[in-house]
Amino acid sequence: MPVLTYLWILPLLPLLGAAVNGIFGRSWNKSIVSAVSLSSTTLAFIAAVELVREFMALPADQIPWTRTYFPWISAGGFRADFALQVDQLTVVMLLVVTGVGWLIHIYSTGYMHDDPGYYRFFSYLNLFMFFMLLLVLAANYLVMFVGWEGVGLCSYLLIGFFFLKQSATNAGNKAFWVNRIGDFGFILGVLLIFRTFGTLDFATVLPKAAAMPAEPVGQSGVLTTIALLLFVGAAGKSAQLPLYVWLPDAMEGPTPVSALIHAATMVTAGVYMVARSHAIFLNAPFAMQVVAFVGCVTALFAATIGLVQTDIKKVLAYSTVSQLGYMFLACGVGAFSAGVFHLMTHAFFKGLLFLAAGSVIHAMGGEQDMRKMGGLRKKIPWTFWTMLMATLAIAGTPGFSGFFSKDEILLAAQRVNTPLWALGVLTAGLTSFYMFRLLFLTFFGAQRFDEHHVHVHESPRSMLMPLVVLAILAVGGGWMAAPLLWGKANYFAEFLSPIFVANQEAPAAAAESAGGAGLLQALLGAPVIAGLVGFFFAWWFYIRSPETPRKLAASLAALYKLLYGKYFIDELYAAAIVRPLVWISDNILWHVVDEGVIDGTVNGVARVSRESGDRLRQASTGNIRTYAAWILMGVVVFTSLLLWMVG
Amino acid sequence: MTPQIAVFLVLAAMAVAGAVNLILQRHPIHSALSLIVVMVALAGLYLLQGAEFIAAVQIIVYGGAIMVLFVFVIMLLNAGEEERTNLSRMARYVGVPLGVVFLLEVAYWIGRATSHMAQSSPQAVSTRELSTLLFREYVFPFELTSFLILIAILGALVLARREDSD
Amino acid sequence: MLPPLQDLYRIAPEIVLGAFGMLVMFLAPIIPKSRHGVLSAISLVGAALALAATRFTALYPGAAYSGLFRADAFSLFVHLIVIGVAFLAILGSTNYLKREDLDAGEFCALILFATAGMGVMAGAQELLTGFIGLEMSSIASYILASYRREAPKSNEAAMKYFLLGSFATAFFLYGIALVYGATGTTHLDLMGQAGAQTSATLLKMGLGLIFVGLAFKVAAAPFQLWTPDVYEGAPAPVTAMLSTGPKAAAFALALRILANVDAAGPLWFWALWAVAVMSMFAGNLGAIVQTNLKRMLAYSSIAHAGYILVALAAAAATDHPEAGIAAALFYLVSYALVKLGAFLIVAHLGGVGERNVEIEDFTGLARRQPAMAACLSLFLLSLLGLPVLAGFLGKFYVFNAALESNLIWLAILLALNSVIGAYYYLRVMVAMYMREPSKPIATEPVPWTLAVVLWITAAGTIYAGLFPTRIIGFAAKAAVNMR
Amino acid sequence: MQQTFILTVLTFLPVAGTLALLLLRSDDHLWIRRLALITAVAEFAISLLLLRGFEAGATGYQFEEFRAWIPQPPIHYHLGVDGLSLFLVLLTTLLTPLSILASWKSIDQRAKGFFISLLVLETGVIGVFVSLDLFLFFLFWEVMLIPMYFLIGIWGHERRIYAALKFVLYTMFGSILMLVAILWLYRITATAGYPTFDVAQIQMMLSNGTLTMPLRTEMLLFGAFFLAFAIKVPLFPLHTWLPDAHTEAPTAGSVMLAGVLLKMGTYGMLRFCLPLFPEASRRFAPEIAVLAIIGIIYGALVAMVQVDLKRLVAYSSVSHLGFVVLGIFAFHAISIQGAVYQMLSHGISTGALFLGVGMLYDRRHTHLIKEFGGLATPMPVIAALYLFACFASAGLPMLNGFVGEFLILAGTFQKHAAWASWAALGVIFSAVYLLWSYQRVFFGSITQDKNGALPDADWRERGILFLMAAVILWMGIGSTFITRRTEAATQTIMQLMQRPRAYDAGGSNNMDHPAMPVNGANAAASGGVANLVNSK
Amino acid sequence: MVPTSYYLVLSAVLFGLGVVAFVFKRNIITIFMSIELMLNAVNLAFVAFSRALGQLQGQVFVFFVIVVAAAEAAVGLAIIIVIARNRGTLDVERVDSLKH
Repeated sequence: MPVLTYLWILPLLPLLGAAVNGIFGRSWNKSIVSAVSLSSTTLAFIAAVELVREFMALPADQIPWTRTYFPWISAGGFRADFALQVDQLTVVMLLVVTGVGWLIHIYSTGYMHDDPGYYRFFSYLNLFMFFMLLLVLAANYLVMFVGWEGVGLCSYLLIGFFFLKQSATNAGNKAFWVNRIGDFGFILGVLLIFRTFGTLDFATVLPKAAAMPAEPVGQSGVLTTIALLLFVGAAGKSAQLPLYVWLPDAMEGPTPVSALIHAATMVTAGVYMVARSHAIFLNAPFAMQVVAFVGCVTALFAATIGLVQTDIKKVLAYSTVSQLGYMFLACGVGAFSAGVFHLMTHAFFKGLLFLAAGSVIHAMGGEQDMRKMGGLRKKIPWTFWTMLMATLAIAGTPGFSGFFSKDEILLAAQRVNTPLWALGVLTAGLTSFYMFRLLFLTFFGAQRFDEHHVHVHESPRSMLMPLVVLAILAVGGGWMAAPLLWGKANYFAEFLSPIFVANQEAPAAAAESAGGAGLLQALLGAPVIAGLVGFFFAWWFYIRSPETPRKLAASLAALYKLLYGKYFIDELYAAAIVRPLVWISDNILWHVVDEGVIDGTVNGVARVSRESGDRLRQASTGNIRTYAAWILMGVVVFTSLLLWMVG
Repeated sequence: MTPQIAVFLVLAAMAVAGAVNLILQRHPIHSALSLIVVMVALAGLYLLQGAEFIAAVQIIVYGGAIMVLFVFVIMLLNAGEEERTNLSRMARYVGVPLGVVFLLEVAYWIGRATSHMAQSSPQAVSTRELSTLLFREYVFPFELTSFLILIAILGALVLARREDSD
Repeated sequence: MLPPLQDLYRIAPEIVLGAFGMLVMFLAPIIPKSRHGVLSAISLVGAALALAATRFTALYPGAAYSGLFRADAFSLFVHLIVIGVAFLAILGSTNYLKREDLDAGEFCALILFATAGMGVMAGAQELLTGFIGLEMSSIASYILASYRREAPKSNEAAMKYFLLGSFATAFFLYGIALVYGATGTTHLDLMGQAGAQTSATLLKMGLGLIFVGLAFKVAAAPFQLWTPDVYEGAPAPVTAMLSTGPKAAAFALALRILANVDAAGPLWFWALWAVAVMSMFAGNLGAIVQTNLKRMLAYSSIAHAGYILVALAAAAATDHPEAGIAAALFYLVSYALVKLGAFLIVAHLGGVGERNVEIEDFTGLARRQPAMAACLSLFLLSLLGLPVLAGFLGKFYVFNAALESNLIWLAILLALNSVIGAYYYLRVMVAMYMREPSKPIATEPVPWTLAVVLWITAAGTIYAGLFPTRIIGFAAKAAVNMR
Repeated sequence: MQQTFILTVLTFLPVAGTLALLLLRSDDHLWIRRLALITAVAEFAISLLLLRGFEAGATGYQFEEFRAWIPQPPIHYHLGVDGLSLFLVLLTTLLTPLSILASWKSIDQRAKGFFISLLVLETGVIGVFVSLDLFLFFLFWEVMLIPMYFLIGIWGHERRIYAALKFVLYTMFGSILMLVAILWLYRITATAGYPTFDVAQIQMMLSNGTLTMPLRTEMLLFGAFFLAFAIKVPLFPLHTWLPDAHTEAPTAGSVMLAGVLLKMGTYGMLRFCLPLFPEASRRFAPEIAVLAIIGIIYGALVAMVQVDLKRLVAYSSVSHLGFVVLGIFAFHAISIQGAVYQMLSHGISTGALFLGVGMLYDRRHTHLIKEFGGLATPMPVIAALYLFACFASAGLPMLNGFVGEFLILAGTFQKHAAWASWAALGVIFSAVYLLWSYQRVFFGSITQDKNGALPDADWRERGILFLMAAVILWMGIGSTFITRRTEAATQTIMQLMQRPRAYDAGGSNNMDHPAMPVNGANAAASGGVANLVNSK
Repeated sequence: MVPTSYYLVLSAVLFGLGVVAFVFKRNIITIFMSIELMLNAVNLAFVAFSRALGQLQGQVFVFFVIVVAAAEAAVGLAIIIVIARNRGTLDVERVDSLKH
């Protein structure tokens, strides 16, 4: 079992690639750089596949398979080892990360071909792979946090990849900062875990947490606190309300980055973390409610913004936020495996969407505004067809991967909380609308660009191959969870069942309500219908009568403006938090408190000393009679004191 | 009132008047003369207490030598009337009142503290006894005073010498 | 009837100093002015012999001249300070005198006489003897202060010093008279025993006035106002001597009284406390605003008088004054070394007529004369109380004494004052090291005599700072054997 | 115990180097630099021997040297290291050669004085860390001020004189009160019959109850010690000397100042405040923690809005050192370990930042952020490594800053969750100010022509930065190498903190077993002087 | 018999007048004379105490004081002459170039 035994190989491969490219890549030509980078990811993917093979053969009592390498931090009773572990959840994530990562690496060789920072890009990308693998392989919260922060770092680096652009570096900073706010919660959660359980190892913490009594809603217990704190971290990383603001801006990065990091893998780390900590969450029902609520509201909220955006990547970004909301909704209602499943399918279709969008942008020579596209269907057929597959998948078309995962989530939501379900369905309709809007605006209708200036061309094969592979996955990837519909085993859920063993209420509930199969069908139908409605409106608005949207926008000007302005959340944050903070720091803390009060006191003491010194020296008038008077004063005072006071 | 007290009072009045006059006179030569009056009065008081030798020294050294020196210097420097400058407010408004306070305070306390002191009768002290004491017990300071005089001479030499003397 | 021979041994240093003073005085008119170096050399020999003669006092400790004078470890210690100061002052001023075209003969003679007077003060066991010693040193000092007689500032300094000094002396003397009236004696040891016939009021007032006289001499506030004027106006080598020797002697006399007269401790304690605090603040705050280095150092010596007075207060506050006395003695040594060196450097760098004594004139000294700058920095840092230098240990012992007597507030005030002091000492270093000179100043080569003095003082400062054992041990011994 | 001299050698080797430097002609800059570097490197090599000989896990001091120095009051030349000081010494010996290298070209005026000051500074700092006698400690503590004063005042920038004076006076204000406290403590030991300045001995006497003091006294003494250390750290609101000193100091000065001098304050707290005055420490801990937390957040916020890059890093030090103080006064083994670690890692990462800023200064002679912009294009290597240092400073896991911060937070959280939560806010802000300034300096297009042609790091600079990066990474991953060695010292501090309250009467029955042979142990409190005379 | 306290009070008064004169007068010579007045007052006190205590020492002290006064006078007048020469004034308030 070479890979399981030498588990460190898996993260090390991309790290090596990153290091080699980072140090030497500047002077190498691009083919060597891409060879290094690709070979490291390819090997990582192969290793991951081999790992899965080996893992399948492991006896159940050896799962999770843990490898401890060296004590990383150890002081005064605290100990965190550098340890990796593999279990079913890890395996799923590993495949997603290495697989999608690998494809996107291939895609990037084409996409980034003309960029002068080629080596840098691949170095960062490989580094990202390393941290992402560390994140999913971690055997304790601290190593997980390493990956967690590491991917944040890479996200920062890659968003700001075009560092000559002010907006790109702004976006990078914003991403890192907002993530840090999340990390604040995460770190506190980890600290509380340590305080509660005395360790950070999953293998100890999670069973202990599971063994603790569930904390009733309305009574804040330690698990609830932990869960909420962890969720703050997750919300930061996975762009949930109110910390989602960085993700749309993150589209400043190169498109493969958006695909890999800001759609397929990194942003799902929050979901992964919540799923990983499910034992804690399950015993904290209030936290579960919060997660579900936040997820659901985020899903709807982001979808409404996505309705009116004109930047092709922005639409996808808000869509990502929305879909992540679904995943949290799943976790919040206890359907962790459904959440993870949606995570996986989302990685396929959203990755594909971004890559395809990248292909479109590539074809349009960098143009991202959909209003300046149109009619591209014929010119870039491969892109169109793959993108269509992805759109169908995300819209929840029956048979496509998104259908299975989304419906499973909504099903679970319905069991717990009907309003959430309703909102989910509504979101599904909105999703369908904006995705088809995107497709129609881009590929259908009249060409709204000047062909003399823009030479539209299909992307090179290195970019198309990943599109095709992902399209296949987007279409077929859902079937492994499909059979639940027909009463058979859900392979995916079953595979993960050892992990979420504490979470068997959901299937149990399913069994209970098996009688109401008709109701079930009806419920499952709802999202499909919503999707159709969305499709219809999109068709109506953008194919049938393209004038309608403008009229509608005019008649609902306020709402349109609100949505187009993304609810002005960024502006709100800027006005309510950022600018006051900077203003206070600058004008109050620095200039008033620091320079005025504290330094003023210090300099004031100096000035008082100087001035009293000046006074004192005025006593020294040079006139001897004055001096005599002073002496006399001393004499009188001392003799009087001696005579009257002392003795 | 015994005659001694009467003499004392006369001499004391003389001394005080001289001292006050010293202050009030504006020409230094007048002040010097007032001071001589004080000294003479004091010499009388010494006699009254039987300190004949001291009285003699007082007249000879103080009145005769030191004050002559003063007068000589005043004449030499042609010192005129004191100017009425009052540059030191400190001295005028603090110093002088404090001086008066000091005077009263010391006089009061000393008067109070010594009122019980024994009144030994005035017995003439023989100069012999005095010189025995001076040259036996106090020979060391006595020798030191010779150095003091030497220093004074040296000082006068150094300071008053004209620049073109060498 | 001659006094026993031992008595002569006990005043051997004074005899040597007086004899050489007279010798130089008589030789001065004979030897042509161009060869006045010889006179300095003879005076140096005299000072050196006087230092050697202190050995006699060590060999024959005890009271001399019917108890008027006392040779003991304490007087030996102070003798070593004042004679050492004289030696270094004479050596360090030879070039100055030549430069300023002043007679070396009288100068040296006066220093030797003054030193003899200080020696008498150090050993005085009787108030009047102390008074005569005080007058010897004072009158010589008045003359020395006016030694650049054509310089108006020098005369003015002398006049102020003379008039105020005499004024204070009169108080001192009146105090002696009252103490005499109160106790019937002027012998310190007898005074300590005198009990019955003591008139409390007279004694209090007398000791109070004596205190005033001594406080004036050591330049303690509020009797300090003369100090900056005199130190500024007097020729710099004289200032070097004035700020060290007479001060040490006056402190010695104060310590004698404190150690011997039981009544003095409790009576003086509050006065010492208040005067110490006032001196520290007056000196340090006043020094901050000075632009003239000489004047600044004068203010600093007021502050240092305050520090030593803290030690005195510590001695006065307890029945075991040894720690305080030892601290004061150690401090005097460290202070004398440093102040002497600093003023002599000023004397040299001031140039002809002492025109360049503003702090401004020291800008860029580190470039022009790095060794001088380093030396002056060393002295300033010692005054500041930086460890490894004598000044630090001086302060350390003073702190220790103050705390031993539970004078915590005084210690804290002293601490605060050290910080204020640091400011102006460092300002001089700023000028020397960190600023560019504002006007061109000619560099004079350092004469070897001054170099020797600076080497001695600098080395002494470091030695006393690193290995204080012998000095503090000696000081402790002196403190113990005082009565 | 085997008598070694390694600590003496380590302490005074730089001074020996300066003596050699004095012999060189002052315009022979090349050899002055070389000699200084050789001295510093040799020093570092010797300090590695120290590391090799150090016995991890052993309690007490190692490499002890003990000699009588001044008999009255009894002062000893007592040196020794434990885990606490070991790495601080190493940090010093590491940063000094780097500072010398960093000054290789930028100091072309009065180079001799500069390197002499730097080496004397090293002696002072090492002396502080290895002294086990309070007097000796204070001596080094004060001595180190002067070279730093010169470094800032002579080779600094525009307002250097103001900054230098402010630095010295601020520090002196605190330390002189500490001197009073040291002496007071000595009086207490003398009253107890065992007059001594020896830290180890006082600790022992306190722990076995030989020495007792009233709570009021303890609190006053604590206050005096703490004030001195808090100024040095610097703790809010005593920090305002720091931005000025840092901004005006030359690169080497800033590196040494931030790298090691600030640690003297926190070291003092650990070495003296906690073990000597545990009860007072406990009583004041909440107030101190609040100040530390204010410092963390306040420092970060003020750093955020700075327009001067060096000032920004300076304020970040206020923030980071706030963490250390918080960790110390949380009184938890983990947080104290974290504090020790954070001291070291702050030295490295902030040192690296200052080195980077210094390189920018060498090229443009300004620290103002607005003068830069887009520097990543002409100088990618410096940009990359500076970013690395930024992330280290921001506490990214697997880099050094994280370990310390996390341990501090973890330990503090065990006892005071609220403190830790507030402090953790600093994690957010540190990312804000560091990355924002980085963006303005290095990212974007070049806005000023002068910046376009700036050369990238040369080999010397690369060496410095890569070395720092390597240390950063190593400390981020191999933290147990250090924590294993600091563990015992931390435990000792915790134990000393636990001692029975000395003023609970009845604790002083251990008089038969004085802690250690004391010179003149039977000297009575006030008869000390007399005793000395008799012994002569 | 004249009580000792009379002499002493007189001495105190004279001393005090000397003090007042020192502060009040402006001519350097007169100021110096006020010092002589103070010394005389001290002498009176010494003699009075000497008589009261039945000792001779007090008178010896007076002798010394007179010698000291003489020495002071010599030096003081020399200084005054130098001042007058260099400044042309004896007003003490005009001799104030050293200040602050």
